[in-house]
Amino acid sequence: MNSSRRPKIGVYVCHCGINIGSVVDVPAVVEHALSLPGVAVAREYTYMCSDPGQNLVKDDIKNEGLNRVIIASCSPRMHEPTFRKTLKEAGLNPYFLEMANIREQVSWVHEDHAAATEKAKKLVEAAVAKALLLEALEEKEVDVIPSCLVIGAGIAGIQAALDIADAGFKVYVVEKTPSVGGHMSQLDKTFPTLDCSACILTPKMVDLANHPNIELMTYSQVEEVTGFVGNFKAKIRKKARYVDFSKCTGCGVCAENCRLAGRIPSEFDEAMGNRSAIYLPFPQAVPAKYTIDPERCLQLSKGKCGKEGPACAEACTAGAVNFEQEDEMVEIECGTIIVATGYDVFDAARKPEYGWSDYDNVITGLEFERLVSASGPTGGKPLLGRDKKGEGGYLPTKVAFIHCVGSRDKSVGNEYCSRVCCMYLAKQAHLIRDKLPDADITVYYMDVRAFGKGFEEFYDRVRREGVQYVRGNPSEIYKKNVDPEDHTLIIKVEDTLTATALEAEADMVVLGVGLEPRKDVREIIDLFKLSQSADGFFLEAHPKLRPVDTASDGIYLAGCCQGPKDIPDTVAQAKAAASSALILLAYGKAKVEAQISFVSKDECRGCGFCVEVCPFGAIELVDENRMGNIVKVALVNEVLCKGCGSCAAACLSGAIQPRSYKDEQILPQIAVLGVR
Amino acid sequence: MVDEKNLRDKAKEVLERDDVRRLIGWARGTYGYESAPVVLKDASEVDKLIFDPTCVQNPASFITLEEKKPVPRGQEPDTRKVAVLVKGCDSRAIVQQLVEKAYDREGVIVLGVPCTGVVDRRKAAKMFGDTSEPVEISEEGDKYVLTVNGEKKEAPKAELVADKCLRCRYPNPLVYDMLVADEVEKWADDEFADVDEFAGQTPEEKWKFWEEQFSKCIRCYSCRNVCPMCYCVECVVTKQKPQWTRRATDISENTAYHIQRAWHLAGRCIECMECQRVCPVDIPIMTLNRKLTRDVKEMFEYEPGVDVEAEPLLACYNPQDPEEYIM
Amino acid sequence: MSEEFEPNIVAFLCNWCSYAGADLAGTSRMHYLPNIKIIRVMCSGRVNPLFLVNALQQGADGVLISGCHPGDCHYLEGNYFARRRFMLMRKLLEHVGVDPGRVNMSWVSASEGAKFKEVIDETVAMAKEAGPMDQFRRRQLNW
Amino acid sequence: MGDFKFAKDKMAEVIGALKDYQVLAPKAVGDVLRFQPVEDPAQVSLDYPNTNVPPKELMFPETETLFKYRVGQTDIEPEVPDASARRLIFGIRPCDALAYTIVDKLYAWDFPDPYYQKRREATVLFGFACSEPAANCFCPSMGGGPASEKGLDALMFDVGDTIYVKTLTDKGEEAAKAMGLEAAGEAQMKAADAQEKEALAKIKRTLDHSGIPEKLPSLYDHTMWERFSDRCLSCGICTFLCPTCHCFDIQDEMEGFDGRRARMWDTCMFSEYTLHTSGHNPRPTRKERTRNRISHKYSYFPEKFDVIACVGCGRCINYCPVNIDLLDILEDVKKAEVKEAKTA
Repeated sequence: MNSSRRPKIGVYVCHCGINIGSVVDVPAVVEHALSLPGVAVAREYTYMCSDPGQNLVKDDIKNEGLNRVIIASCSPRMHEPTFRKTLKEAGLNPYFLEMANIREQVSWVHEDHAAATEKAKKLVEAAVAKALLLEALEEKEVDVIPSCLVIGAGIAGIQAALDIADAGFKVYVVEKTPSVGGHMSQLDKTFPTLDCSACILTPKMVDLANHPNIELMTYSQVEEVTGFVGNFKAKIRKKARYVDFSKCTGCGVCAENCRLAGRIPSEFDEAMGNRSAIYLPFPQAVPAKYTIDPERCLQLSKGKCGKEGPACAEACTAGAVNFEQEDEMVEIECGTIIVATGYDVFDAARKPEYGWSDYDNVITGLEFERLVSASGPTGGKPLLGRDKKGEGGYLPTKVAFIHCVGSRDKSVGNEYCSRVCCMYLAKQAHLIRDKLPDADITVYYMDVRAFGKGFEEFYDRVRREGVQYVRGNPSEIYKKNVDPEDHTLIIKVEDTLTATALEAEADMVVLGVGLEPRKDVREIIDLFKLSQSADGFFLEAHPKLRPVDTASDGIYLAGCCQGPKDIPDTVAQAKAAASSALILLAYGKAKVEAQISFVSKDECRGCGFCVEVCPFGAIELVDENRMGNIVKVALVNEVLCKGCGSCAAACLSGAIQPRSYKDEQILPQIAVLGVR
Repeated sequence: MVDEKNLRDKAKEVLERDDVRRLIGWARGTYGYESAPVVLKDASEVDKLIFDPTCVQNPASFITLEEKKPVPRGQEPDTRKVAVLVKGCDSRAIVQQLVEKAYDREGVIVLGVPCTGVVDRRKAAKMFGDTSEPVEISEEGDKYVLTVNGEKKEAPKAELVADKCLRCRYPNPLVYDMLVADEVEKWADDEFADVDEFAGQTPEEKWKFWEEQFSKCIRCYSCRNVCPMCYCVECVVTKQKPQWTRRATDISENTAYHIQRAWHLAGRCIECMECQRVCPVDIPIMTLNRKLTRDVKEMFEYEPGVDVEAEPLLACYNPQDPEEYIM
Repeated sequence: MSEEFEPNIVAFLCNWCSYAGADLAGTSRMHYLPNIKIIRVMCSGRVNPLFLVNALQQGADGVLISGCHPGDCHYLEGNYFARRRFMLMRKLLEHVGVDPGRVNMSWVSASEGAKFKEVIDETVAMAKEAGPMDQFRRRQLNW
Repeated sequence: MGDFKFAKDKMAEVIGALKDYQVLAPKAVGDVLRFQPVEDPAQVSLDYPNTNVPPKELMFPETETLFKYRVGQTDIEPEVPDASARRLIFGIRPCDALAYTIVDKLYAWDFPDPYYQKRREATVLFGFACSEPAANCFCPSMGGGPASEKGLDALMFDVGDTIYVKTLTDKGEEAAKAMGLEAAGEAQMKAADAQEKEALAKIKRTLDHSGIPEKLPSLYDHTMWERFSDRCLSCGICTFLCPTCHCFDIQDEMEGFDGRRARMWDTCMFSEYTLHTSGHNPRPTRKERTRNRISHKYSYFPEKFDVIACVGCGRCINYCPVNIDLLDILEDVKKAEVKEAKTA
């Protein structure tokens, strides 16, 4: 191919509409390019990434016999793939492309036009210097194991798993808790349509459990992930339920007989209700199999349960209870991975001024969901102040909802908006109005962000239902007086529209707690080599164009682990992640990084520094016959190598080098850019 | 004190073995205060071996200096062992060479020579003048006794001994298969006072110093070649593609060369000070190495050439590594 | 110099965090000084500290290495190695008399466009402070 | 030619008087002596054995630009040194002056080297006879001597508080006049002769090189070399510091797309010296390199130019860090038995 001939470079400077052209003197850059060695063609164009733009390049490659191409335009992180493809289509090796970033690094960040133009020239010059030394690389492919591992079985995980399974591929779903469903299963109604959360979720949960292509592992955790795109291996710990999965019929007699029945706060009910030590998280739980909580169960924690021994085992006619059961390790192989580990709600205790820890009539939005849910501890009645047994209690008359608790709040380190609170509080206000027609309801807000489909309409409807919206962020909530019979709370707040300080009363306060990254986010990061964005949620490969991809090939994100979302957005992203994973699964092959390290055996001193440095264990020392002498030299595993180049910086003699980023390709860039 | 008879007997023993190819040690020099490294291939030569205060060179250097000669077709490479005599400081080179897999431990037979200090040729010449006749030096208590042109001369040990010995922490070999003499007491320690003193200067003062030093450099590469750690097949410094440093001798290239040389010894320099000793234009090369040695010790609690099991400094890390200055 | 001295800075940015951070600074139209010229590498661990020496030799008045925050390296560990190497090389250059203000490193994540701008401004300021790097700049061809 | 003298304490004035010469004299950085342009005549001292770096660098610089160019353009600008500037090397030792006469032969041979020759022509050599030869001097054995006049334009003797100057060429005479020297008398001449004899007597090391040039080729594959090469560092000291070694490398240096072609000292002791592009190296080990160094000086060079490329200055012996002693080698050469050796 023409690449072997002496370099013939084409330089294409993009105006990017006016994005570059309005700051950088593009013609001047083109002219400068033409003065550089090896440059045969230099052109400017409005949009190089457009078809006509790309055709310019293709035609020149064909007609002018170009064998190196330089695109001076936007960031290579944006369009490098685009133009590599262009070269390929014109029959040139895609790695004969070099880009000069004169938009993100010049026109968008520099005001001084002259200086910007000079810098653009330099960057093009550096690109030429490197292009002269580029070499053809070959793109290899590896087979993709036709299966996907989904971590987390909330609505995101469920949806992604179902889509991939329906496409005919094997899916492993790993859920940490005893049941699938995630946070959505805790919700009562969903905004703005008010359809019952359980009613729309439960069928999907069941499909998940029954799908022939899906292997569901609840109460399980991934402990180790190795391998690379197309060929991942995962070690999964199936925690002991102490209940024989196959024998348990889910009848529930065990729970009724448990000595701790109704004495353990239920996670599912946000501790508004109680459960037994052997339990089903909630009635519609999937799988409908009981689990023993080893921390609480007397038999497991104390080693003794009553005089006659464990009552649950006694009661279980199926003989499913098995205290000897042990954790089980399973190892699976998969080609792709979808991370859908969800979120935690903001811990209201971190806003002590709101008194959530002190007053039982200050509750979080999620607690409210359980309180008003027909399947909840109060059968749907918003009863407060119930006793230990859950008896008694009163219905509130003055209900206050507070926005942005733990969101848009630098003081707790959450600068972001949680995107769901405005609407779920509106919905909850509506539900209260429904259940307590006479209650007076006030919502304290900073702004109301009703941006979604049907949101504004719903917000308007709620307001017309006599819910009062006060613009103000409460500074403090405290009990009006010590009398235990009087539940009245005082909300100190400034109505910022009328600039009047209020001390409003309420006997029920609902905190619109925001969404946060999970507490165990670190473990997951280490497990899958993910990175975090500033807000602590997982970082996608590109905020606009690769919103479900991660930096690691074959690993995708779905749902709130990537950032707060409502249900429709979560489902949409889950489907996106599924289709991304399906691309690899359907195509059956994954491209292997071409820009990887190689060893020049004759220069290698066999010290093994590179072996020690390589984060992927991609390098080993092997015997080499050097003119009759057996010496050790480094050898690179081409699939494991990711081309980071740490080896090259550790190598004393420069014997190991990452392709496209070799010393001899970087030094000329330094030579050009270093000169003042 | 090392009994040369005993040393030669041990050497003879070793050289008589069929699995030994050569033995590296010291021999009397041809003039002045010189001794000469010597490579013996036959037991009959052992009488050439000496050990006295002139034996400053580091024999470990000559293990890695030996080229792997092309083996003619049909012949087997000579894989017999190499025996080497080493002082305490020299032995650290062996340790580091093992850390860097220069050869297998089984490939070498190390004859350890406990040492009480060696003479700095330059100091001696300054004091007693140079001479065409080889000078014999022996140690008597805290004095050196020299025979210069037949005349006996004396000098306090402290005035003739090499700088490295004044701060010697390892007078006894750290790795050996046999000792040719009894171990000796450690008599000195290293506080890096010289490094601190130099570091105390302003950037301008420092550069003024180095500019003068580096401009003397004739780029003979003796400092690199004598270094027991420098045995790359192809050294980046003299590489043509890419060319890190140009052959031109000017302040720019000379400085780059010396920084590169020092950098490549970061966490590897075992302070035998050979680089500085061999310099024909007296560049205080160790001033760079010792700075790194000190910082490596302080920042990473790391000392090269003392533990065969150690990981190479720059091929490992600690998540808690210091990072002041990092924005 | 009649007009004010404008230092020339060569920066080595890792592709995944810092280069992306620089892109973000661009997309967010954060203005910073044009003195900085960026070389893209896949990982800060790729940056051979001798690149810095070479850059200073070529005439750069300052150098910058920037990578992912510790623990966030796209290649898991590259930035840890980079950190060790940089810390040492900085000390060595300092010992030779290079103004420490010329030798900088930073952690800039893909989401820290604002920080990137700050880092650049600071780096340029320090190089300005240090003045033109003429100590061992290549001069064979100054014609 | 003439006999002149000047009082030692007048040296600054004498040198200062050389208005239209660039004067070069030994200058010390620490203990390291090297010929350098004289900025302040008062700083010049004639109290030194010999310079570490020989004055060959004054004719044949360590690094020298040949011409400059820009890639992609065709015009180049050669940089032949400006010959008009007259130079006077003040205090060059006889051995180093003798060395010039040897190197001259090479640079005048087949292609006359303009860079070297122009410098040579423009330079006046004011020699300085040795009164205190160093431990490894053996110049008499090589046709020179502590007061050898070969290659010099004038020779100075340190006789008490006066310097006796004996001019040897018109160039020397001219310079002496420019210095405004007074005529010398019998006393100085006698003192000079006496000093020369004394100095000669102080030289302990000698070499009888008869037969060596003829014998060397027969030792091509001889094992004797290994005795020295086994400890050779393959560094450049012996050759760079040799006043007669003259090998250079030619390199193109680029900055951006501007470049220069320059030549710089090279040495046959570096493995790169003979490394072929193919990766093949005809002198793969230190043995071949050691052999080549000696053979070139004592056999190949005399074969071509009828003179041994060694003046007995002793630098290669003094500065070798591993005591590889030229005279020691040559003794072995003489002792070596040729029978088992093949001739190349």
